Amino acid sequence: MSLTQAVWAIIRRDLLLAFRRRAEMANPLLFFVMVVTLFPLAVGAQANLLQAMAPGVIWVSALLAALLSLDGLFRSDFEDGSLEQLLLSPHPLSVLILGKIFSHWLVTGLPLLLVAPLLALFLGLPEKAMPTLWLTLILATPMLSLIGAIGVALTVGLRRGGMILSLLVLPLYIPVLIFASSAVDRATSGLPVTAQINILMAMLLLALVLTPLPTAAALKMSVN
Amino acid sequence: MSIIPAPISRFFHKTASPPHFYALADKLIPWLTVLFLLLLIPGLYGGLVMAPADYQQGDSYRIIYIHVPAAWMSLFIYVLMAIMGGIALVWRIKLAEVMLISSAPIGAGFTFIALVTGSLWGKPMWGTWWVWDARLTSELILLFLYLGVTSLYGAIEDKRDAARAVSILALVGVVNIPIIHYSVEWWNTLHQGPTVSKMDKPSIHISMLIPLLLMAVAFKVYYAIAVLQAAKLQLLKREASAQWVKSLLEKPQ
Amino acid sequence: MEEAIQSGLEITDLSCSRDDRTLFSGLSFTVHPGQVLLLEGSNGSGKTTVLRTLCGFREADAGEIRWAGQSIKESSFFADMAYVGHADGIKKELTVLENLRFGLALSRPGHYSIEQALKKVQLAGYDDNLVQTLSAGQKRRLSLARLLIIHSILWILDEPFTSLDKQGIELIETLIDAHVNQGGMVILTSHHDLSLPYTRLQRIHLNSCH
Amino acid sequence: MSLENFFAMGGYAFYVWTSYGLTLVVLVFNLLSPVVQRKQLLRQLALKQKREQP
Repeated sequence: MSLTQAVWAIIRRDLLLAFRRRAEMANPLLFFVMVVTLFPLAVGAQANLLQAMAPGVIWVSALLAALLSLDGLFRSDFEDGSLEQLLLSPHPLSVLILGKIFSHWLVTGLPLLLVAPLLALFLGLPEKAMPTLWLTLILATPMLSLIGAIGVALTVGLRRGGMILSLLVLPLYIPVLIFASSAVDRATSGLPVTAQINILMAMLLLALVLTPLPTAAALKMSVN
Repeated sequence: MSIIPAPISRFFHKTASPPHFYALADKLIPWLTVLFLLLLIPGLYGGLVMAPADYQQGDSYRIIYIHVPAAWMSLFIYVLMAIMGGIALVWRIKLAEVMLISSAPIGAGFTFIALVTGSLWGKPMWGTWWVWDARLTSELILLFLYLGVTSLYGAIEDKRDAARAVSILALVGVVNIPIIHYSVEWWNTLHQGPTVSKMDKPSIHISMLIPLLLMAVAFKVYYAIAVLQAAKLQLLKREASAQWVKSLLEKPQ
Repeated sequence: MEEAIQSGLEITDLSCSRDDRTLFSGLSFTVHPGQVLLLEGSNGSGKTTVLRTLCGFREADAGEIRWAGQSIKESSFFADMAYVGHADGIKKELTVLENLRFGLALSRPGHYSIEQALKKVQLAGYDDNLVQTLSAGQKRRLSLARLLIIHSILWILDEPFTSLDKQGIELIETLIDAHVNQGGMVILTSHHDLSLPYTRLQRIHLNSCH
Repeated sequence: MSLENFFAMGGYAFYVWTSYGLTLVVLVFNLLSPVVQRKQLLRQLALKQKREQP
C-alpha cells in the first residue's frame, strides 16, 4: 500500500493502543501537575515569587514530563517485535517514524495544553500570558518528542536505558527551554515575543527535517 | 567512495588498517612528545614569567593560558568526534570508530579543565566560585554531551553497535552545539547584562598573546599523543583475536 | 510467481561475529523457488543470526547476499520477503483483525484476503477478539496468517513451531508446503524435523566454530 | 624577578597554581591510563595465548 496509507495506519494504531492503555498514558500528565505543585511547597507561597518563577517552573516540568513519556515511544514495539516488522517494511523508515512521533505527541504533548490553564492558576500566571504559553507549548512540545525520539531510539535496546536517556536528551532540550520559557516570561510583563516565537518555529522546522534520519539509523542499530 | 581517486583511497585504507595504524602510532608518539615539549616549555615560560601582569586583574589572569586553550580544545575535539562519526557511519572504517571513542575522555578532560579553571579564575574576579556566565554554562552543557557519549558507549555491550550509536550521537550533538551556544549567549545577555564577562577579552598584549597561541598548539599536540595512546588500547580491545595482535604478542616486548 | 525471481536467494561466503567470537563463517547456500531450507544446529550456533543477517538487521562481516541476481539493497528483496521471529510482532491490546490490517498496511497485499487467511490458520471467527485473550499457539498461528495476506515470495521463519501442538505443526507444514508449491521459498530454523518431500528440503547444519 | 615573587603570583597563588596543578593531573591521567590499561591487556592476551598453544 502507499506510504501515506502506511503512515496513517501507524498513527491510527498508536492512537488506538494509547486509548486501550489510557491509564498508563495519563501518568506523564499527572506527573506534570504534581511537579508544578511541589514548587510552592518548596520555595514558599509568596505570590510575586511564584509568578516570577512560573514560566520556568512550567517549562522545566513540561520537559521532565516529556522525558518520562518518551520511553513509551518505541519500548513496546521493540519488545514485541513490531519494530522489526516496521524496519522490514518497504517504505522509508524515517517517514514511518514521523507517524509514530506524531501520534506520541498527540497523546503526550497535546494534553499539556489542556492542563496549562490549571497550572497558570496554581502559580498566579497573569491571564494575558496564557496565549503565549499555549503557543510555546504547541510549537515546542513536538520538538521535545522529535528530539527525544533520537535518544529513545539509541537506548531502547538497553535494559537500564532510562538514566542514560535523560543524560542524552536533556542537554539537547536546553535551547527549547530557554526560548520557550523566555517567551512566557516576557508575555507576563506584556513585552513582545515575536523573536522567541520565530526562533521556536525555525527550530521546529529544523527538527522536523533533521531528527527522523538519525532516529531511523539509531533504531536500526538497536534492533541489531 | 568512487569520487576519491583510487591511489588516495588505497592510501587511506592502508593507513586505516589496524596493524598499520598501530605501528604508525608507535613511530609517531616519540616525535610528537618532543614537539609537545618544545611548545609547552616556552609557552609556560612566556605565560607565567615573561608576560607582564594584567593592569586590572594582576597575576590571576595567567589562568588564561590553560583556560582558553582548554575551552578551544573541548569544542575542537567534539567537532572532530562528529567528523569521525560521520566517516564511521558512511564508510564503515573501524579506525574512525576507535578514534571517536578514544577522543571522548580526552575531550571530557579538557572540558572539565575549562570549567574548573574558569571557576578558579572567576573567584578572585567575581567573588564567587560560579557565575552563570555564557562560556561557563556552555562548557557545562558540553561536559554533559561528552558524558552522554561515554556512558552510552559503556552501556551497549556489543562494541560495534556501541560505536555506531556513539557516531550517531556525536553527529546529533555537533548539530546542536551551535544552537545551544547561541541560545545560551542570548539567554545570558537577556538575564545579566554584558558587564560580567571580563574573562572573554582581557586587554591582550602581544607578549601575552604569543604564549597563549603556543599553549593552544601544545594542547593540540597533547591531544594527538593522548588519542594515539587511547586508540592503541581500543584497537587491541576490539581486535584481540586478530592475527596481527597474535604476532604482536609473540614479538619480544 | 514473477519471472525475475527464478534465481532465488544466493548466499556466498557469509560470515558474522559478535564481540570477538565468530558465529559462522564461509556460509554459502542457494534457495530456489519451490525449495525449503532448514537451518539446523545446537543452541548458540548462530541460526537466528543467519536469519537476522538475511533480514538486514545485522550487518555481515563478509560475504554477499543476492536476490534475483542482484544485491539485496538494489533488488526488490524487502518487498518480496516476510519474517516471523521469536517476537511475533503482534500487539496484544489489539484485536486479531486490527493486527492483520496493520500488517497489511505496511506492505503490499498478497494472495489471500484476511478472511481466507484466518480460515486457513483456523482462527476464523476470532476477528474481534483481543490478542491477549488468545492462547500462545493461537498467537503463533496469527503471526503466520500475516504471511498469507501480504505479498511475500520468501518466508523467513525463526522457530515457527514453538508453542504449537501437533495439529498446529501439521497446519504450518501444510501452509509451507502450499507456499512452496506455488513457487515460494522458505528459510527456517527448527528443532522439530520437517515432514516434507526430500527433494524440496535442503538442510544446512551450522556447527559452531569455537 | 625573584622566585618567591613568582610563586606568590601577586597574591593569586592559590587560584593560579591550583588551576595549573589540576590541569596537570587531568592531562597526565588521560595520557597514562590507556598506557597502563594496554600493558595489562597485553599481559592478559599473552597469557591466554600461551594457555591455548603450549
